[in-house]
Amino acid sequence: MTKTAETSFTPTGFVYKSTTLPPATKKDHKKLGLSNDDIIALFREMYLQRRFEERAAQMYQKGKFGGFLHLYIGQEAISSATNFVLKPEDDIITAYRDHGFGLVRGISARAGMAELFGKGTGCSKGKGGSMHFFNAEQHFWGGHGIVGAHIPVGAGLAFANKYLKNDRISISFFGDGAVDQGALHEAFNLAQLWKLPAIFVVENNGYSMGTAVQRHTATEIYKRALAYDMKYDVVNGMDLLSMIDKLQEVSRDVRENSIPYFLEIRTYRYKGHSMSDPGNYRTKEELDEFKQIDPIERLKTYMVDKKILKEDEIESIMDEVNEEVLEAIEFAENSDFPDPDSLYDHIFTGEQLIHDHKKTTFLD
Amino acid sequence: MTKTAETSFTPTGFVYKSTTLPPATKKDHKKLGLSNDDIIALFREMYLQRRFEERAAQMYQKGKFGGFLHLYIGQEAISSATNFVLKPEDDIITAYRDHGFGLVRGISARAGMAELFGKGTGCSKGKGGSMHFFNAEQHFWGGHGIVGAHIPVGAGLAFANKYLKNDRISISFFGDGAVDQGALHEAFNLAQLWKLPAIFVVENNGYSMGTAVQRHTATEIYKRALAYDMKYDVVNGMDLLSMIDKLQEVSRDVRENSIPYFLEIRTYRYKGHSMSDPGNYRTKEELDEFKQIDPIERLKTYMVDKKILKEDEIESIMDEVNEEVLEAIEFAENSDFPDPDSLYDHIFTGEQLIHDHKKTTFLD
Amino acid sequence: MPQLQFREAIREAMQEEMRRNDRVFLMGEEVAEYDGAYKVSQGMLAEFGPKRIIDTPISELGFAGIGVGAAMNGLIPIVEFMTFNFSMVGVDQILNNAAKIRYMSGGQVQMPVIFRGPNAAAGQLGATHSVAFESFFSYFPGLKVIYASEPYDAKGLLKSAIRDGNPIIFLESEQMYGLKGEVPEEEYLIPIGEGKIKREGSDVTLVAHGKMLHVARQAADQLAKDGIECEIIDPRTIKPFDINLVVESVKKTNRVVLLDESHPFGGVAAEVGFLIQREAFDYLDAPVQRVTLPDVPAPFARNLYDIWFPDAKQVIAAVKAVTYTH
Amino acid sequence: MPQLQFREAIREAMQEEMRRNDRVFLMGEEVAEYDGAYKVSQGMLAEFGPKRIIDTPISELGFAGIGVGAAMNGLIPIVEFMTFNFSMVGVDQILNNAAKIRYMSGGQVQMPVIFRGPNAAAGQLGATHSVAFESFFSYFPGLKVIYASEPYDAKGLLKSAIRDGNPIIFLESEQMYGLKGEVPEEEYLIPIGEGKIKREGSDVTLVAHGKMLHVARQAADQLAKDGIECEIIDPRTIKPFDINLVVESVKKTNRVVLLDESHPFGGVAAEVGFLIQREAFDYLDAPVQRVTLPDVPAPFARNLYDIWFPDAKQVIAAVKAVTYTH
Ligand SMILES: Cc1ncc(C[n+]2csc(CCOP(=O)(O)OP(=O)(O)O)c2C)c(N)n1
Ligand SMILES: Cc1ncc(C[n+]2csc(CCOP(=O)(O)OP(=O)(O)O)c2C)c(N)n1
Ligand SMILES: [Mg+2]
Ligand SMILES: [Mg+2]
Repeated sequence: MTKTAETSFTPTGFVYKSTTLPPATKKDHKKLGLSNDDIIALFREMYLQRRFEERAAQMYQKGKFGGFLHLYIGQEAISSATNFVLKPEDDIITAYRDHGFGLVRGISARAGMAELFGKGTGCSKGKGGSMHFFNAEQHFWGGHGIVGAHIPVGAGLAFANKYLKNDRISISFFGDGAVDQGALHEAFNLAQLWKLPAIFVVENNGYSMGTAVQRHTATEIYKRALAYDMKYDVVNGMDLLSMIDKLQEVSRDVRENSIPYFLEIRTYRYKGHSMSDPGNYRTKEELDEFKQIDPIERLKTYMVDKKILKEDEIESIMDEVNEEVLEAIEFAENSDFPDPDSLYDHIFTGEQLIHDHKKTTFLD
Repeated sequence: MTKTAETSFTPTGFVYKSTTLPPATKKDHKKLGLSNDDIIALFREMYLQRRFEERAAQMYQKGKFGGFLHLYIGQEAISSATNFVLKPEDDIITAYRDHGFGLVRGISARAGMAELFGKGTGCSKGKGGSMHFFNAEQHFWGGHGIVGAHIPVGAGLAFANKYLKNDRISISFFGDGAVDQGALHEAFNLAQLWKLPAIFVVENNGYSMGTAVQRHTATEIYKRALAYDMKYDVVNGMDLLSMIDKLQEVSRDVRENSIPYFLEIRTYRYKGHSMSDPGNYRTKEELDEFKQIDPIERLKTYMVDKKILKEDEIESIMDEVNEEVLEAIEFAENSDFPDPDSLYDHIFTGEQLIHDHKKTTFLD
Repeated sequence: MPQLQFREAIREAMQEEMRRNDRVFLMGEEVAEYDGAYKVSQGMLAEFGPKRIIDTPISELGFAGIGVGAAMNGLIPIVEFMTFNFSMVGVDQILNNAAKIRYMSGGQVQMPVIFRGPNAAAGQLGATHSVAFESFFSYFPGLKVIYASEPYDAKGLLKSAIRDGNPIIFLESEQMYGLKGEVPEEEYLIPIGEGKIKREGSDVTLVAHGKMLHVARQAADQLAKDGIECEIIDPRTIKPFDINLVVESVKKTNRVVLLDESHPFGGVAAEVGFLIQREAFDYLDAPVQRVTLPDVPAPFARNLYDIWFPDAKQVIAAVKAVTYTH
Repeated sequence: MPQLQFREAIREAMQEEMRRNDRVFLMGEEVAEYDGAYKVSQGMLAEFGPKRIIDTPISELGFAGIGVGAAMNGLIPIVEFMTFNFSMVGVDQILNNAAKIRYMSGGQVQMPVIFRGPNAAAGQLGATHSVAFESFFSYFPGLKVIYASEPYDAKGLLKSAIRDGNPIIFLESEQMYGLKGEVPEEEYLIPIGEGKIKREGSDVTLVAHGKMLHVARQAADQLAKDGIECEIIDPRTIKPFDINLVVESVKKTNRVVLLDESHPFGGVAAEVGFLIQREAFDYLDAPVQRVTLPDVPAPFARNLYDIWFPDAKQVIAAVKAVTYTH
C-alpha cells in the first residue's frame, strides 16, 4: 500500500463472516400446519431448483447458451416457503437471480431450461433469458436486471391489489446490494404512507457481487425499516420451517391490516455471483460452514428423523427430479429458436410500431 | 366525495399543525461564546435577508423580473447561525430557496438583486436566477433546483475535504420534501460508510409545496438517521441561539471525528411556496402562531432585554439595511443585461464547444 | 364549438376516461388537494375522491415505479410529473421498466401507463427546468411519444393514449396551458401517429410540433405577405412519426424547414431531416434546414432567453435559405 | 510497438494520470478489491491504495453525485459505471448537475469529472443491459462524449479527458476490452473532437465509431473485392463531432453510409446524416443511408440477437444502395 492508504473510504480487507443467522424456529411442520405430503412436495420442489441450476451451469459451461447466469443455489428454502405460504394469486417479483421463483411459480423445468437456451418454447419466448423469467398468469412478475428497480414495481403490484380490493398481497425479493439503491427508500416511504399490502424481502446472502455486506451498507439492513416505522423481522433463510413460520405470521398481518413489512432473510449463495466469478472475496471456510447447514440436506435429515420418508424414498424422488431436468434439457435442445420475425413482436400490445424498420437496418 | 373514497392512499384532509418545535436553548449568547457585537451583526444579517426578500417580492410583483421566486422569510436564523458557526472555508450547499445562504456567504445585496433581475452584474452573471445563487470563492455552492439532487453533491464536497485532509466540513440544506428522494438515502449510506465529514440538514418547514409533512413522509423525519446508525438531533430553527448552540456541538463532532450528522430543523416559511402559491393548504392561525415567534422579532426582544441595543439603535440598523436594499435595487435596475454573446460562455472551461451553433438557429 | 383552454382539454380527457373506466387513476405531486401545480387536475379530487386522485411525495422514481407495477397488475395509471425535467430522477423506471418489460416477458405483461406533464422551456426557469425531452424518449423502443400543440389534438390524443394499452409519454407545456382552442362537446378520439396539415401551402413545408407550431404560424403569416406560401405540418405524435405526410408535402413543395424546441444533437429535427433527405432525395431543391435551440443550456436572463428560444424571425431566415430568396 | 488490450490501454491512461496528479481518483462498483468487473482496474488498488481506488455500493445516483461534488471541490473523479445502462438510476446527476452547474453559476464552478464504463450491446444480455447511449448524452449541452474503437485512441483520449477539466462521458465496450492494438510506450494525447480516417477510399464514405468501426472494416474488405473502395472515418469523439472531416470525405466520394450501434430515432446517424445533407447537399449522388439497430429492444435469443445487431452484410447492402450497384 502506498502512503495515501491512511485515508480510506470503503472499509477494506477481508471480511471473515458476512452473515450471521438468527436461530431457526423450534416449531415442527405439524405445528405449522403442514402435512407430511406438504413437506415431501416442498422437498421435491427445492431439489428441483437445485438440480435445474446445477445442470444449467453444466450446459452453460458446455457453451449451450450465452448471456449471464446467476444461480440461486443455497437459497431455495426462501422461494419454496414463499410459494407455499402465499396464495397462488398473490404477486411475486424478484431480481435477476430468478430461476427458483420461476420454478415454484409454475414455470416448468422445460420452459425454464428452454428460456436459458433462448428458445421459442421458453417461459419468456426466448426474449428474456436467465434474468427475465416470467409467468404472469400465475402472478410471477419476473425476473429484473436493474438492481433495486423492481422494488417500486413490487409496491405497485400491491397498490393495484389495494385499489382493486382483491385481498391479494405482493412480495418483492431483492439482494443486499439493492438496499443501497434509492428506489428501496422511495418505495418504503410510499408503501408506509399509503399502507400498501406489500412484503419487502431482502435476501441478504452476504455479498453484493464481490463486496461483503459490511463493506457496502451501513449498519444492519433490517434497520432500514426504522426510518419509516415499518414492521420488520430477521429470518433464518437456510431453514425452510423458519421461513414458513415467519411468512405465515407476516403475510397474515399484511393481508389483514394492509400494511408493508420488511423482512431481512439471512442466507448464502454457494456459487459465484455469476458464472464468471471465481469468488476470491470469501473463504472456503465460510462457504463450507454454510454448506453444513444446506437447506436441502437439512430437510432430508428432518424427513428421516420425523419418519416422513426413508432415505431410499428420498433418493427416488431425487432420481425423478434428475430425470425431469434431463428431459427438460432435451426439450430445450430440441426446441426451435424463436421465429426470426418474432424479433419485432411483443413490443406493444396491438400493432407493433417499429420506427424506420428495415430501411434503417438493410436486412434485405 | 364519491363512493370510492373509502380506499385511500395519501392521508387527506386538513393538517392542523404541520410542525412542532422542540424547546429553545436555555443558554444565552455569552454562554455560547458570542459577544454583543456578534449578536448585533447577526441581527443585521438576518434582517438583511428579510428585507432583501420583501423587496424582491415587490419587484417581482411589479414585473421587474421573471422566473420562480421562492422566499426564505421565516427561516433566516438557520442561514445566519450556520455561517456564524462554521468556518469561512467550510462548504455550504442548499436548494432553490437560496437567497439567505447566498447573502450570509458573501453575495452582496447588489449582486443578489441583480441576479434576480437577470443582469450581468448578478452573482451568477444572470445565468442562474433566483434558484441558482453561487459564490464558489466563499464556498457557497448554490442554489439547486432539482429537489434532493444536491444532497449527494454535498456529500461529495465533504468527500473532497476528507480526501484533501483540509480540515473542512460540508453542510447541506434541503427541505422536508427532499427527504422522500432516494438521493438522500444513497448519500446517507455512502456518508456513513465512508465516514464523510458532512452535516445534512433538513429544514422542515412543515410543507412541501402544498403538502403538509405528515401527508408526504412516513413517521418523523429525524428517524431517517436510524436506518444508517447516523447521529442526529432535532433543533428549533426559529431561535438563533438554539441553532448556534446545536451547530457548535455538531460541527465540532463532525470535524474532529469525520462523521456525518443529520439535523432536523423545525422551522416555518411565512410566504407561499413560490410567488404563485396562495397557501390555501394551511390556516391563518398556524401562520400567526409562527409569526409570534419570528426569529428576527425574537432577537430584537432579546437584544433589548439583554441591553445589547436600545430600540432606536435597532431601528437605525434596520434603516441602514433598508437603504442597502433600496440601493441594491437601483444597482440591479441600472445594470446591463448580460452581453448577448455571453449566452455561449461558461458551458465548458476552456474552449466553448457549441454543436452546430448558428447554422441550426438561423440567428443571422 | 366551445373554446377550451389546453389544461381544460387535458382535464376533460382524463375525466371522461376515468368516468368510463374505473381502473384509470391519476397520481402526482400536488394533483389532488392543491388541484394541480398548474391546475390541470382542478376539481378532480372532488369528483373522483382520494382513491383515484392521489398526491404523491417528491419521489419520482418511487411513484413512476408504482405506476409501472400497477399497470402490470390491472390498472391504468396516469402519472403526472410536475415537469418532465423532474422525471430524470425516476427515468430508469420508464426507460428500463415501462418500455422493456413487455418485450422481455415475451408479451405476457401488459403495460398501460401514461406519463404526462410539462415539457421543454417555459420562460426564465433556468437550465434544469427547461429541457425538451421528445427525442430523448423517442430514442427508446417500446414508448409512444405525444406532444400536442392545440387543445383539440391534446384531448383526442390523450383519450387515445389512455385506451392504448401501452406506455405513453404525453408531453405538455406550462406556457400553452392557457391557450384556447375549439373542442367539440361530443366525444372523439385522435389516432396516435397521424400528423395533420395545419396550413396548406405550396412553396415550402414547415414541420412543427408543440410550441413551435405557433411560431410556424407566425412565420407563415409573415411570409405570406412576401408571397411565400408555407404548408405547416404538425406531426402531433413524435413517435410513431407520420413521416409519409411530411414526405408527400415535400414532394410538392420541394423545400422544408424543421422547427424544433429541442437542442440540435439528435433532436426530433435531426431524425426527421434524415428521413426526408433519404425518402425525398430527388424532390429536394435545397437541403433540409432546421431551426432549433442552440446547443446551450437554458439561460436565466431575459435577453439571453429570448435569443436562445427560437422565434419566427429565425424561421423566416431559414425559409429564405431554402427558397434562395436572399 | 507494444500490443495492448483495450482494457489495458484504459488502465494505463488512468494509471499515468493518477501518477501525474494525485487529485485524480477512481470509484465504482467492484473497481478495487475485485479488480474491476471487467478487470479494467486490475492492480490499481495495489498501486494506489483504498483512498484513490474506491469500491462503491450499488448507488449510482449517490456516487455520481459524490463525483460531481468532489469535482466542484477540487478533485478529478473518474466514476466507473459497471455499464452505462445502470447509470440510468443516477443519470439526473449527469444531465442536471454535471452538465449544467457550471453554466448556471456563470462559470464559477469547475466540473472536471469523467463518467466511464461499457456502453451498448455486448451479446445476449437482454434489453436492460444493451443500450447505446452516445446520442442520449450528446443531446445535452455541457457534456463531451467519447467512444473509441481501438486501444490507441482510447488511451490518448482518456488521458485528454482526465486533463480536460469538463464533464466527460467516456464510453467503452465489454466486447472490445480484449481487443488488441498497438499503443506506443511514450506518452501521447489525442485531442478531443478530432476524427480520423482509418482507411482511405474513393467510392463511398463509411462513418463508424465504437464496435461498428470493426464492422465497417469487414465490409470494406469485402467490398474491395468487388472493386468498391470505402473510406472509413472514425469520429472517435461523438461530441464534439468532427463533421468537417466527414464532409470533406463526402465531397470526394459523393456517397455515404453511416454505421451506428444505436437505435435509429435521434441516434448518432440521424444527427450526422442531417448535417451531411445540409453541408454537402450538392455533392451527394445518393441519399445518406444508415445502418443501425432496429427500433426494437435487445432480444435474448441468439438468433434474434444476430439479426438485431448490425453486421457487415447490412453495411454492404447499404453501400450497394448508395452506389446503385444492384
Ligand atoms: C443499478 C445496477 N447497478 C449495477 C448492476 C450490476 N449488478 C448486477 S447484480 C449486482 C450485485 C447485486 O448483489 P445483491 O443485490 O446482493 O444480489 P445477489 O446477487 O447477491 O442476489 C450488480 C452490481 C445492475 N444490474 N444494476
Ligand atoms: C425532483 C423534483 N421534483 C419536483 C420538483 C418541483 N418542486 C420544486 S420545490 C418542490 C417542493 C419542495 O418542498 P421542500 O423540499 O419541503 O422545500 P421548501 O420549498 O419547503 O423549502 C417541488 C415539488 C423539483 N424541483 N424537483
Ligand atoms: Mg447479495
Ligand atoms: Mg418544506
